[in-house]
Formats: sequence, C-alpha cells, structure tokens
Amino acid sequence: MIATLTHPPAPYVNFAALSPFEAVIGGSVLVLLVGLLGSRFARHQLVPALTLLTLAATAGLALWQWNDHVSAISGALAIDDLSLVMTLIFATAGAGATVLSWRGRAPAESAHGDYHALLLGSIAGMVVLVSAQNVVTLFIGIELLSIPLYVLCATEMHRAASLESGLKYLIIGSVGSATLVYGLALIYGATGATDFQAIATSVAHGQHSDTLLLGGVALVLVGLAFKASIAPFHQWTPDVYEGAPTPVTAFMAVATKAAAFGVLLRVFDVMLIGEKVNWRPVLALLAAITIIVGNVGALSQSSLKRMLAYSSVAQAGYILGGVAIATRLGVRATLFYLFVYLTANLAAFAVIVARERETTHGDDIDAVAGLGAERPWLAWSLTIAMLSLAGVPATAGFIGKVFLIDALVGAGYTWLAIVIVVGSIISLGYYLRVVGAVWMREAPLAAPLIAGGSPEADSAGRHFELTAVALAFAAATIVVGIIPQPLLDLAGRAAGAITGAL
Amino acid sequence: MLSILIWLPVAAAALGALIPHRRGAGLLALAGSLAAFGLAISLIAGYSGHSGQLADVTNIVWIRSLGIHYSLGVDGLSLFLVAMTTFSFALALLAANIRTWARPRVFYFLFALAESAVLGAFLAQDLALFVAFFDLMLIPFYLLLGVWGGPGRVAATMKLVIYTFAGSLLMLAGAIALAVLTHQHSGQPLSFEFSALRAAPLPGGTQDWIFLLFAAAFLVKMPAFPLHGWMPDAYREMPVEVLATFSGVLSKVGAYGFLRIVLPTMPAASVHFQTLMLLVGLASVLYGSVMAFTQTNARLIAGYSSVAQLGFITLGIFAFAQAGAQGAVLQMVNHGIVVAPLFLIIGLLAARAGGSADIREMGGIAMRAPVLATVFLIVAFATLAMPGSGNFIGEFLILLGLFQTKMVISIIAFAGVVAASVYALRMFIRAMHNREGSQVHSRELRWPEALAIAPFLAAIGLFAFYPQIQLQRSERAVVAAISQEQALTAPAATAGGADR
Amino acid sequence: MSVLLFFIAAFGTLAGAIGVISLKDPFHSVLALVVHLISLAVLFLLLRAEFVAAAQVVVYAGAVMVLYVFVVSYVGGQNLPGAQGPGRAGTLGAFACGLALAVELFIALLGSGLQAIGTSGAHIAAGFGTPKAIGALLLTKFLAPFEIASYLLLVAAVGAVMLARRRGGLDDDGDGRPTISAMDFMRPRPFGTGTMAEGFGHGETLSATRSAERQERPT
Amino acid sequence: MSATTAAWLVLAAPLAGTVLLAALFKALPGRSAGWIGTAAVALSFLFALVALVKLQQASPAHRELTSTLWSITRSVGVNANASVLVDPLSVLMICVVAGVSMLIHLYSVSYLSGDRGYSRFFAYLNFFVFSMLLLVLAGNFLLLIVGWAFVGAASYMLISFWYRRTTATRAGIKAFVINVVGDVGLVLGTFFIFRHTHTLDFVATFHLAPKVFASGSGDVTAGCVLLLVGAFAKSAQIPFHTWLPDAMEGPTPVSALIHAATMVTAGVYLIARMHPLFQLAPAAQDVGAIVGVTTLLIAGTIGLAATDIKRVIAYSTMSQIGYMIMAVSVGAYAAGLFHLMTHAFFKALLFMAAGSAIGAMGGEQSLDRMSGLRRALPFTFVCFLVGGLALSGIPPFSGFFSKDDILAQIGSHGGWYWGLYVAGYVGALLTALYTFRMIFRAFLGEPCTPARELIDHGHLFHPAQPTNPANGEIEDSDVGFPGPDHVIAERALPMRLAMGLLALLAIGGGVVGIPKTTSWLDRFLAPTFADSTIHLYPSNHLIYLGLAVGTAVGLLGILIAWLVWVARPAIAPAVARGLRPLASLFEHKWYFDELIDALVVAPSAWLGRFASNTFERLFVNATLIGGTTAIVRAGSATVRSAESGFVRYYVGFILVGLAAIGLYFLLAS
Amino acid sequence: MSIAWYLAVSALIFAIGAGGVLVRRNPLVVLLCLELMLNAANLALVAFSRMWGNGAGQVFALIVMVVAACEVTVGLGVIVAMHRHRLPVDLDAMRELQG
Repeated sequence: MIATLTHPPAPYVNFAALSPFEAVIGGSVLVLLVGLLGSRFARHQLVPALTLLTLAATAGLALWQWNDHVSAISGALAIDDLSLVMTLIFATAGAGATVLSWRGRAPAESAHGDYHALLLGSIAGMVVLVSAQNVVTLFIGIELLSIPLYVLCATEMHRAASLESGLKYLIIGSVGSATLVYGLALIYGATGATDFQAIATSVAHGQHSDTLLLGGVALVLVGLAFKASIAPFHQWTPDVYEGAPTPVTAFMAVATKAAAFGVLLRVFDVMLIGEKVNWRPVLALLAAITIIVGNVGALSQSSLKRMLAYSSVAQAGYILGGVAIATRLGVRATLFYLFVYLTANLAAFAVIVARERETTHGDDIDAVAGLGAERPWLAWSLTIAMLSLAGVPATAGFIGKVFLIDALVGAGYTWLAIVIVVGSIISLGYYLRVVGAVWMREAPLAAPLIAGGSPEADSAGRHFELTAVALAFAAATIVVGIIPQPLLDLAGRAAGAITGAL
Repeated sequence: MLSILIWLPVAAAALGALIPHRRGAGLLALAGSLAAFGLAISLIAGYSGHSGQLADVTNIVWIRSLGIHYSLGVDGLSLFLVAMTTFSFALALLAANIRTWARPRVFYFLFALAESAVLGAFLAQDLALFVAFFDLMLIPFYLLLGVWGGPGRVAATMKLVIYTFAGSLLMLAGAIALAVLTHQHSGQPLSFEFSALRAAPLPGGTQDWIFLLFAAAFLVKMPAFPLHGWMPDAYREMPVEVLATFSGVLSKVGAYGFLRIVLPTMPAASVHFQTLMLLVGLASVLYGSVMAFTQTNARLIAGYSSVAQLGFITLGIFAFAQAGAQGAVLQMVNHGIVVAPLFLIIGLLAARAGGSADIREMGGIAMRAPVLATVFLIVAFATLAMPGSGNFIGEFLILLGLFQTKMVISIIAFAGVVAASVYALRMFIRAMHNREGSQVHSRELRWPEALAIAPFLAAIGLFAFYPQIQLQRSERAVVAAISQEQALTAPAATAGGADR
Repeated sequence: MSVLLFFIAAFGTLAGAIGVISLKDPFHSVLALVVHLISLAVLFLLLRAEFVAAAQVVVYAGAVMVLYVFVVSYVGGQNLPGAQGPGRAGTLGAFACGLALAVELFIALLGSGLQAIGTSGAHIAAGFGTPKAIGALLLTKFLAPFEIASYLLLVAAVGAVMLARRRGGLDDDGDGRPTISAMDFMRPRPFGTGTMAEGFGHGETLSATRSAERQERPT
Repeated sequence: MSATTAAWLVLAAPLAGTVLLAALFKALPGRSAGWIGTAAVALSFLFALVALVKLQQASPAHRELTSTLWSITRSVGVNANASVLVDPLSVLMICVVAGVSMLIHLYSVSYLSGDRGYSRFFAYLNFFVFSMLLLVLAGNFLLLIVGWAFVGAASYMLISFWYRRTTATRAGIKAFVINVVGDVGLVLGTFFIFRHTHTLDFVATFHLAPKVFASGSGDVTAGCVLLLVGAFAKSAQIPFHTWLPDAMEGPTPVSALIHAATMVTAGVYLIARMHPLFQLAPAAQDVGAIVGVTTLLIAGTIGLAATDIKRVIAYSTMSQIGYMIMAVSVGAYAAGLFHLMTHAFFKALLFMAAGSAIGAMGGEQSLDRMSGLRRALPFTFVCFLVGGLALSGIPPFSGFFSKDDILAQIGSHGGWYWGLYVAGYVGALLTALYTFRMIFRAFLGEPCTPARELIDHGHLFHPAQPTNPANGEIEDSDVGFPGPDHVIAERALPMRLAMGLLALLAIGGGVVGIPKTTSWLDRFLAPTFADSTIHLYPSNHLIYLGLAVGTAVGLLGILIAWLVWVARPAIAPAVARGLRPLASLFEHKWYFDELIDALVVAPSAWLGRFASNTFERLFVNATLIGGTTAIVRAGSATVRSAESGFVRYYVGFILVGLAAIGLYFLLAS
Repeated sequence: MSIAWYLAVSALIFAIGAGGVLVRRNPLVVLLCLELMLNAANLALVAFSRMWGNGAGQVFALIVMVVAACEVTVGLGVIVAMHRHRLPVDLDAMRELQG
C-alpha cells in the first residue's frame, strides 16, 4: 500500500471496451452544445437526429464489443454480454423515447439540447450501473441514472403534475439511494471490500449471515427494489408515471426497470450469492406481493399511463420472480422477459402519445375508444401490446411467461408460478378493458380542455413516426412470439456472463 | 399437410381482408374453410383405423431451450373432430355470408383465425403448442362477441374471457409443471411432446394437483357445472353464426383435452379423481337438463342442453370403459353437428319472431314454414338423442360403458335422457306449434339458409345410419388413451364387459 | 482527550440533526444542519479522515448550505396554511418508525460478529486519509467513479439550470426568445402561493407580475 | 325372392312413400298424396304376404331367418347390424300391421281430404308404418329400440298433427315423454342383458340366455322388469297409461291405427319376442300378468264413466291390451297374439265407425250430444255393432275366440292364476257394458240435431263456429279440421270400403283359432315358441266352460246396458248418485293424472324453478362470480386508497417495509 | 474510542433523518433530512474505513458527498421551478397525482 501511495501507477484504461459508454457521454455533450445553437432547425431536428445517431453508435459499438469479456478501469466496470445486452435495451428504449418526444412538448418547453442531453446522461448512468463491478461505481451509476430522470420528469413545467412528479420522484428516490448507500456502507463494513468479487468471496467464507452483512443486504435490497418499483416500495411509480411527460414515462418504464433488474442480478446473483438461502424467500415473497398489488391496483384506472404504471409494477413482480430463484434459467427468463416488456410497453406508449396529440382526452382511456374504427394500425398495435402484456399466445408475452414459469417450477417455486398465473388472470381485467375500449366502444365526443387533459391537442395532426414506432414494436412482439429462439439464445449468453456462481 | 390445413383458413381470410372488394373478405374466408374441409375429408379417406398410430406427422423444433416442438399429427381421436371443425366453420361462414357485417374484413379474419386456432389445438402433439392454440382461440371469439355481439356484450365478454383465460392460464402452469417435473423426475431432456410426457408418468401426488389445473381449464371450456357461469351471457349475446361454431366446436376441445392429455399423461390422478369427475359430469347432466327446461330463451335452452351433453361426454370419458370412451368421442362429433344447426335455426326463428330468441314470443311458425319446421324437428330429435340418431349411438355407448363400471351413476344419468326429450320438444313446440306469437311473421326457409343447414342434416343422417365410419377409425386411439386407467381400475370394473 | 472530543462532536451532530427536523423555520433548520455538518467533520477527523473532513466543511457547510440559504430566502419557506400536516398520529408513527429503524441498525451494527467493531480500528500506516492517499486512490482504483462523478456534476448542473431557468415555456419563435406558456395564466392562482413578488416581500396583481417578469428577462 | 328380401322390401315401401310424400308435399294435387301413401302400404302388405308364403314353404326348423345389410357399430365389442329377423312371429306382425294400415290409409284418403296437412299426414302415416314394421322386424336390440322410438316419434307427430290446438300439442309431448321413459326402460333392460351376453343380436341372446342366466337371477329379472317398463309405456298399461286417452287428440284414423291396432300392442309383441328371457324371470312374468289384469279392470271401469266416444274406445283398448299382456306374461303367447290380431281388426273398425259418426256430428265427440244416429248412419251403425259384438266377445265374432282362448289358457295354469281367470271374465262383463252403453247412447234414441239434418236434408251438419271438442276453444280454420269441406261421413267410398273389409275381418277373424277345430295360428307360431318352457294345454271342459261363460257374460253385459241406457234411462243417474264416490273415482280416471302430476311433474318443475331462480342466481352468479370479483375489487380499493398522494406516506411505506425486511434478516442471522 | 460508538451515532442520525422525512412538509427541510441520511452513511463509511484501515470507505464518502450535492442542486432547482409556476411549495399540497 505504501508503494502504491508513493508511486501511483495510472491504471490501464481499455478505451475500446469502454467505447459504448464513451459514445453516450460524448453524444450527450455534443447534443448539449448543439442545443445551444440559435437556429430552430438545429434545436428541433438536428438535436433529436444526433441523439438517435448517438444511440445507434452506442448500440453499434456494443455489438462490436460483443463477447469479449473485459473489466475496464482497474475492475470498476465489466464489459460483458450482460452489460452489452442491457446497453442494447437502453439504446432501444432511448431511441424510442427520442422519437416519441420529437415534435413533442416536453423538449420544446425545456430546451431540446438539455432534454436530450439529460436523456443520454441517464442512459450513460444505466450503462454504468449494469456494468459496475464495485459498490462505489454502482452507487454513482444509480445516481447518474436517477438525477437526470428527476429533471426529465419535471420538464413539462406548465403542468403542475409534471413538477409534482419530479419532486416526488426526487425525494423518494433520494430516500431510496440513502438507504442503498447505507446498506452498501454496512456491507463494506462487514467485508471491508468494495469489489463485488471480493465481497462475494468474503461472504462465501468468513462473514456468512452476519448481522452487519444481513442488515446491509436488507438496506440494499430496499434501495434497489425501490428503483425496480417492487411493492411495497412501488408507490412513487403510478404518480411519477402519470405526471411525467409520456415519452419520459415510456423511457422510465422500460429502461429504468431494465437497469434496476440488471443491477439486481449483479448484486444478488454475484455479490451476495453466498447469502442465497437468506434472501431467496424474501425476494420470492416480495415478488408475490408485487404481483398482487400491481395487478389489483391497475384495475379500474381511467388514466392509461397510471394503468401501465401499475401494470409495470406487476410485471416487475414477475421479473423479480426470475431473480428470486437465483438459477441460470431464472436469470435467462428475467432477461428475456425484459425484452418482451420493452417491446410491448414502447408500442403501448407510442399509441398513448399519438392519441394525446390527436384527441383532447389526454391519456384517459377515452382517448383510445373507437380506435379500431378510426386508426386500425394504432388499434392493432395497442391490442397486440396489451395481449402481450397479458401473456396471450403468438405474442412475446406468452413465451416470456412460459419461460418464467418454467424456471420457477424448475427451481421448486411452483407456488410463485401459481401466483404469477393468478396475477395474469387479474391482469386480464384491465388489459382487455383497453382492448375492449379500442374495438367495442364508439369514439366519445371531444372533451373540453381541462387541466391534466392534453394541451397538445391543438397541435393535433397524425404524426407518422408515432404510428411507425407503435407498429415496429408491435411487429417485434409478434415476431418474438413466433420465433423466440434467437432472443432466447441472446438472453442465455447474457445470463452466462454472471451465472458462473450459480 | 396438417400445417396447410391449420393455416389455410386464416391465410385465406387475411388475403380477403387485403383485397378491396367488399364481399371478397367473406367469400375468401369461406373458400379457405371449404378448402380446409376438403383437406379434412382427404385425411379421413387416407386414414385407416387399423394402426392406431399418428398420421401426417409434422415435427419441427420450435423453442429449443424449452424442448417445445411444432409437432402436429392426426389420429382416430382427432380425425373426425378436425373434420367436424372444418365442416361447422365452413357452413357457419356460409351462413355469415348471407348477412352483411360491420367491418367485414376484421370479422372474417377473426372468424378464420378462430378456426385455425381450433384446428391447431386438435392437431397439436406438443403440450405447449396445444396450450398456445387453446388460449389463442379465445381472442378471436372474445372480439367477435365483443364487437358484433348483442347489447349486453361487454359484460358478457368480460365473464367469458376471465373465466376461460383463468382456466387456460392455470393449465399453462400445469402444463409447464408437468413437463418440467417429468423432466426432473425421469432425467430425460426437457420436452413438451405428448409422446415424451406419456413415456414417463409422474408420481401420483404430483399428478394430482397438475390434474386439477388441467381439469379446471377443460371443465370451464366445456362448460361443466358449476363452472358454466360465463355461458348464459355469452350465449345470449353472441352472433348465432359465431355461436354455432363456438358451442359446436370449442366445447369439444375441453373434452378432447381430457382424452388426449390428461388420461394418457396422468393416469394415477385420473383414477384418483374418477369419482369427482363422474359427479361433475352427472351434475352437469342433471343441472343442464333442469335448467334447459326452465329457460325461455332458445339460445339458453340450447346452451344448457350443451352443458348436459358435455356432461354425458365427461361421464363417458371417465367411465374408463372402452365403450364409454368411444361413445364420448362419437358424441363430441355428433353434438357438434347437431348443436351448430340448432343455433343457426334459432337465429332464423328469431328473425321470424321479431328478433327475439324468446320462445314465449314465438309460436305457430310451422304454419307458413313447413320445411323449416321439418328441419327443426329433425334437429330437435337429434338433440334429444332419439334412437336412430347418431347422438343415440353416442349416448348408448357412453351409458353402456358407464354401466359396466359405475352402474348407479349410469342409471341416474338416464334422467338426463328423459329431461332432454322434455326441453327439446318444449322448445320445438313453443316455437313452431300453437298459435302465432304477437311478433311472428313466419316465412319459409330461403335457399341460402337452406344451403347452410342442409349439409348438417346430411351429416346427421350419415352418423345416424353409419357411425361405424368413425368408430372403426377411432377405436385404436381411444383404447390406447384409456388403457392405463383401465389397468388401474381393472379390479373395480365389473367383469369388463365391452373390454374384450 | 479524543474521548471527550468524540462526545462533544457526537452531541453536536445529534443535536444538529434533531434541530433540522424539529425547528419550524427552514432558516433555522439550515443552520442546524451546518452545526451538524461541522461536528460531523470533527468526527471524521477523529477517524483519521482529514481529507473527507475538509471536503465536508468546504463543500457542504460552505457551498451547498449557501445555496440553501439563497433558495430558502427566495422561496420563502414559511409553512403554509391550508394543507394538513402529519398530525399527531403521523408524528407518533414517524417516531416509532425511526425508533424501530434505529434499534434494528443498532442490532445490525453492534450484534455483528466482527471483533474489529469493538476495537478502535486496525493499525494504519501514516498518511492514511491524507489528500495524497485519497487522491492516489481516486486516480487508480476509483478512477471510474471519479470521472463519472464529474460527469454527474455536469448533468446535475444542466438539469438545475434547465429547471431554474426563468424561461418557463415554449419557444415557438425562431430566435429562441423565450415567452411564457399560456397555461401559466390560465391557471388560477392558488391561495397564498409564493410568487416572485412575495419573494420581494410585497404582493402584486397578475398583470403587474407579468410586467415585472418581462423587465427581469435577460436581454 | 327370399323371405328376408321380402322383409326388406316390406320396410322399403313405406319409407319410400314417406320420402316421396315429404319431397313432393307441395306438388301433389288433390288426393294423390293419399293414394300414394296407400299404395306404398299396400305394396308393403303385398311383400308381407310374400314373406308369409316363403316362410311357410320353408321347413318348420328353418323358419328363423336373419339378414344383415350393413353394420351400424362394430367396435369395442358392441356390435349392432342393420339386420332383420324373419320368423313366424314377425311375419304375423307385419301382416297384421301392414294389412290394417293399408285399410286405414284407405279410410284416411277421404277422411282427411281437404285438410291443409293432407300430404304431411300421409307422410307421417307412412313413416309410422315404416317404424312399426322396423320394430317388429328388428333383428337386434339396437334396431328394436330404434323402431320403438320411431313409432313413439310418429305417434307424437300424429297426435299433435293439428298443432294449432294447444290440447293437441300438450297431448303430444305427454305421449312422447312417457314413451321416452319407456325407451329408457328398454335401453336399461338391454344393458342388463348385454352385461352378461355381450351381444345385442336376438338370436344369439336367446341362445346364450339360458347359459349365462340362472333362472330368476337378479340381473335377468331386473332386465325383464325394465323391458316391461318399456312395454307398459308403449302399451298404455298402468301406471304409464295416461297418455293414451289424451292421444285421442289426433285425427281418428291415427287413433285407429296407432292407438288401437298396432303401436300400442308393441308391448305384447316385445314380451312375446323376449319370451326366452322372461321365462328365466318368473317374477317379471308375474309383474306383467298382475299389471295386465289391473289395467284391464281399471280401464274397464273408466270406460263406463267416460263420455268422449273416442276416449271410451281408448280405455277399451287399454283394457284389451291388458288381456294380451296378461296372456303373454303367463306364457299364452299364441293366444295373446291371436287376441292382438282380432283386436286390431275390431278396434280399428270401431274407431273408423266412431270417426264416421264424429264426422256426421260435425266434429262433436261427446256421447252426451249424440243420439239416434242409427237411421242417419246405417252403415256406420252396422259396423259399429259388429265391432262392439266382437269386442264384447259374442260368438261367433272374432273377439269371442281370442279372448276365451286367453282365459282358458290362464285357467289351465291353476293356482292363483284362477284369480286372473275370474278377473278376466269380470273384465269381459265390463267390456260388454261400456261398449253397448256407447252404442245405445250414440245410435239409439231420438236423433240429435246433426242426425236429424242428415236424415231430413241429406247433407252433413256444419257447426256455425267450429270449436275444439276437447276444450271448446274456437278453432282457427287454418288448422283444417273441421274445415269447411272436411266433414266426411260413411258415404265416402274409400271409407265404406275400409270399414266393410274390417267388419268382415272382425266377424271372421276368429276362424284362425277356433279351439279344437282350427288352430292354424298356434301351429303357425309354433316354431317361434318352440323353445318355450311353458306348455299350456287347457282341458276340454275348461275350454267349453270358458266358451259358455264368455257368451253368457257378454250377453249379460249387453242386457244390463239395454236396461240401464235404453229401457230404464232413469237408472243410470240413480246408480251414479247411489255410488257417488265410486262414480267420481271412475270419472276422474282413478286420479292417475293428478297422482303423476304430484309425484313427477310438480317436483321436477319446482326443481327447475329452484335451479334457475335461486341456485343459478345465488350460487353460480352471486357466490362464484360475484364473490371473486368482490374480493378483487376490495383489494383494488385498498391499494388505491394506500396510494394517497402524500409523499410522507410513500416514504413511510418504504421505511416500514425496510423495517420488516430488516427484522426478517436479523432474525435469520 | 471504539468504532462501535461512531456507528451508533451514524445509526441515530440515519433514523433521525428518516423520521424527519416523515414529519416535515416543507420540501426544503425534507431535502435537509435526506442530507442527514446521507451523512449518516458517510459517517458509517468513514468509520468502517478506519476499522479496516483501507481508504475505500473514505473515497466512497467523497463520492456520496458529490452525489448529495447533485441531489440538492436538482432538488432546489425543482423547488424553484414550482415556485415560479405559482405552485405551493408544500409536500402536502402535492396531491394532484394519487389513487
């Protein structure tokens, strides 16, 4: 130690391996600067374009890095298949959000440059989070993920709801991160190490089920569960999802959740795998509670965003089931389900955004009533999305559920599988309510402009890009539902990255 | 071959949905289903019952990681159900083409999708594939009911879907559990194929709860008492053309599931729950009959009569006697070809009675429509399983088989036979005879309508005179399906009558 | 000596903390926090973390708190009538919750099997916790978090600027000159809401407010 | 052409007729439909005779022929073919059935003319004949059951032929349901037999029966009793008889054909056909005998009280079938079938005559309104008289021989069968009584208005406002009956022809079985019953005694009837008043309808109401559906109320959750 | 002076901070309470770093400080924005989103 103190050698930085990460950060800075340009074109068209470019580059570089597992910067970050797959998810979600917010109100109301820069910043945080290899990086990553989101939620400043959601998210999020950091502190205290591997080894020997360690585990669990909106730490989700600008909601719903589960996998299936016996039942129980609470809460919601928020809680429960069992199959199912969840949600949110701009009903379910007659393409997209979330065959959701239940039963958690099934049964109540509204109801008369109602109706006009996004992801849902094998293999590879210990 | 059979209808309908011509959608869907029927006929022609083996097997790995195969095959069990499905759908589509529908493209696409899904369920030889088709077939019916149904349709859709999907999802869990546990128990690689699952049955205790999950799904689908709560609303609101296929075909998938999946893969549990299932079947028979002769809505009379009929089928299956199982399989087909025209006729009657399917509003229709009356009378007699109809042969075999193993239940079940005569004739008389109701404007059967119904009569006739056409082909498969149960219950069974 | 110092500092931290949550006026809360932070810094020193302690005093007690003071003075943090507080039950619940938490943490921390907790810490080399040591760590092992932290600061700054920027609405005209969102004026003014004007201590009518904002708009 | 081919053609002819008539129902002009139907049946009768001849040519040992066309089911040990069994019994039956049917078709040709449903009627009638022939020719249980049910269906269709009458439709469904009960008995009986024989084929069953069944063993007894249920339901034996009087709602030819001559005697045929089984189940035989005798007495008494002319004849039919059931149950097969045949003749004749009278009355059926038709309808009167005398067993009419043959054979049994013997003669007395009560009241006395119109103006009476004789509701003339040109009486030639021929048969039909002289029928049937274990050889004096007593009882009955209803008209009311309870018991048909209502109909109706009004609503909907939804909704409400919007409480939840989880972990450590 | 004492103090601070979040309405003060919770973590980190005698904990503490600063900045930014838009700066008034 003395030696290192006297001559600190600069650590080798593998820039190639870090390239996706660099791409995001560089892109965000670039976007930020472009956003400061005066010209309207630069701000309205160039910035989103650059953002998409950045994300494309990120994805491309991630693929370039495919399956050479390196740990960069003295073991702070691991660029392995898991983080790369996750990066792809984030890039997709980010691209979706960017397209959805193009011509939208939120970026215009804040500033395009800042808005997109923050978006990219959040993505950068996610990448850091899922590739973190020590607790410090983990913490900084989760903050880098969250803080831009706090801001993004509040960007539609004219809407009280937007600001409210921002502040709520910030406060509750900070509580979460405080809990997390305290937990990390305890774990550090119990093991004296900050690297996952070191902690894992120390847990495996020595500190097994020590109060200090377990207290830390509890705190960390809560801190992360909060991010993944696991009941009973989910309560911010509906409020924030409803208040935030819809593109941001879409991004949060998909990317944040993915990131949270990515890190949950790393923390529990790598760092704390030694404590499996202790945390498995807790996670399983939390999963069950989450499934029930989420599904039950989503019933009879009139706001689609709120309904999807609760549904995302429920889905988080399903996914957590995959984490809880801590088996290779479980991890694989978790990752696969994240894809499923991504496609379905983005399709649904695209439709919601479109309707927010076309009708005066905002995100109320009335906005999609009679869609089947009016906009068949959007209608089919939304239908497919809902059916996929409900887990109907020929959609990705079905395969996802099969896979998940398969893993659960295999791990001896059949009761949890049954809970998932019961949850899905309840979930039909609200998913099919939407489908019913789309196909079985007549379009209601335009409601007067009310607070919370969409002020974007005036800037009406059918935006092709929204339909495109909806269709694209709906199509993806169907394709995956029919030819799931490639994606399954992908998930398997990614799982392989961390399931050495399993 | 079988893939073509399955996907032809929906492909044709999709094509029809794309072409501009307005009636094109309907006609193409019709053409597709007719072609499918042709294929089914060729299947029957090509299938000889002597080898109980699967024919026209298609087997492609679908999801390697889960050992799920896209595996199709047809044998005596499914052969005639497939034919009946294509037959009913073709004629129902023909009947549907007589009317004009709002948004015809979507309508016919969904209709054909339903057909494909049902065919898939009948032909699937892989459990996961079966489950997929089983769930999938609900979606089109959900939309068909919800969009084109009667006034109370939305509530009806909710009940229908929640009930049936609840069943299906439970079955999904059960199916996966079955496969995974079999895989763990036997050490074989994970596979959902029926053949693999049959090969290594699970220990009894495990079988039991999986059995219950499957039973829930199938009994809801049938529907069997007391899980029929969704049935009245759905039957009341569904368009008759859709209802004809729904009641005629979908209800059979449940019964088929028992024979195809439950009995072969979970023999111990099947025997364990035999009495329970028999009681459910008996309750369905009695309850369905009793309800049927108190209803005034013709659709519900027919609906509850189906409950009773499916009760008989359940009895036949769980009698674990060869005659009973054969009768059950025969009865599935017979009920299909009887109840479908029944609903079509009810539709015609409602059209003549001021749009109401309530038999109190009808009456005296025979006066101006003797042919319709005759057709209805024949169908009614077939419904009550009058000797000389195929349904009678079916019930005869069912009750005979049951009589050999569980005499008392069989004797009680005969009450259902008597009750059937009451409600069937009651419906016929109240609709056709006596003086005209206030709203009745009777008119004779029109040619297109006759064209849609006549083939059913032909089929009824065929099965009345020559049920052997099916029995000989299904014998091997059926005997194989229940062989394990027979072995297990052999001591219990009275000197195995028809089991020689 | 160190013992005495510890107790004083510990008392200071706790007192400061309690003050933060119990004092009515936000100003006082902020001051209490300053007290808390400084005494915390002392504890850091006692734990041989000179650099952290210094950072604590400079960054926190300095910069951040100043920021706080500004905002508090701007927003006017006096509690508002109308909405209800936690209520007695709520307060008790909060107390119970905090207590339970504390107890559990005690158990977790002190019930640990680690003997080291009982000790006053491992033997440490000279220069432990000095800027040099920490700096070395930051540039070697913890380079990544360090870099990311810088980026995080940038992002946070961008966000804060974006939020606090006075232009609150759409820029629908090409030259980026900001205007006020129409919604701002459609929205009824909640009773007793703090406004710019209140920031300066005297009420104004809506139109006056608007004119005032126009004058303050950067040119 | 072999006997079996002939048998198949016997079946084919009426079936073809049915199909033809059904297909061309619109195209057929005038009475052509009637003639087609008649021709079809005539053809069938012709083939029946051919079969008879062919059979007689074969040696007695080879008079049991079967022929199979195709196999209906041949799977899992249940083998049933479309096969006929041609032996003396079935040939006798087809001859009788086809012959009588032919005459009744002939009668109907004019009787139904002018009815809207003319061709429909003949289609039904042909279908009935086909079904009946199928029943008697069936070579195995399955086919028997099919024919059994088909005749039931045909009878239903014909009973509610005038379906505008609610009375007709109600009678129809009643008849059908009771017959289905019979079918069920038949099927169950078959099951019991099949359970041991494992075959459905008659010949095989009868060969196996003695081997697999111990005499009087439980299963064979159960099986036979259940077969008896079928027989009783079809042959209107107590307690399954209530449908028969109501069945008189059908057109009179239908009553003549189905509810007198042929279908209702199917039970007798069944027992005769199943005699190898019944002889293994003495208990079942006794049941049959007792039910038979009970029916014959009770029906006789009701016949005394009934006022509807057709119902009187219907009850008389019941009581006559009681004789036959009794006979075949005690083993007097030939005698029973003999009576079956003669009864077919004279009862058909009576119905035809009654129909003629009703026609003359303009649709009126009540004896109270009839009187003095003798001069108005001389031919009908004669026919009716012949039928009546035959029915009352007055020598030398056909009924005389057949009835006394039965009673003599029963008497020869000895033992408690003497009771049956005596009861038989009491029944004979009753028969003579109600028969001639009917004749005297309808044909003697002062001519009533319709009769007078016929006598004076020579044309038939038309009521101003046609009404349903059963409940007096106004007919809508759409029904056809009694349509404007529809009131037909004896003067229509086809009717005269049919009635005349039947009258001759009724007079001379007995010739085939005059004891000690011509026992042609016995000898003809001998091969079928060769395997019978019961051999009855009544002693000569028993026979002569029987003949004497029979004649005496018959004449006595007629005499009493004369006294009561002609010589001293005051007596009847006086007797009725004197024996009020008895009279009302008879008038209410021994309250059987009420009894069955109370025991069967009411409970099942209540059950239905309970199921649909209470159970479905409370259990299926409220509990199963409502319960679950309620739970879910409650959960939803809870979750949403927890979502209060207060940051404070959200954080609170987090911390509480944290505390809980922490607690768990600390406990786990 | 054993590490346990420091840890006890940090635990107390954490609990106090949590309680503060629960009871205060003014978002500014709530932010302060969050600071408290983070500081508790810092104290724990530093204490453990002392206990193990490695600097990682101290570095972590520094990072936490940075993060805390960022959160504060953004938080204050939001509060200011709300204030600008004439929204009550009061957590209990933020109930447009609920249910």
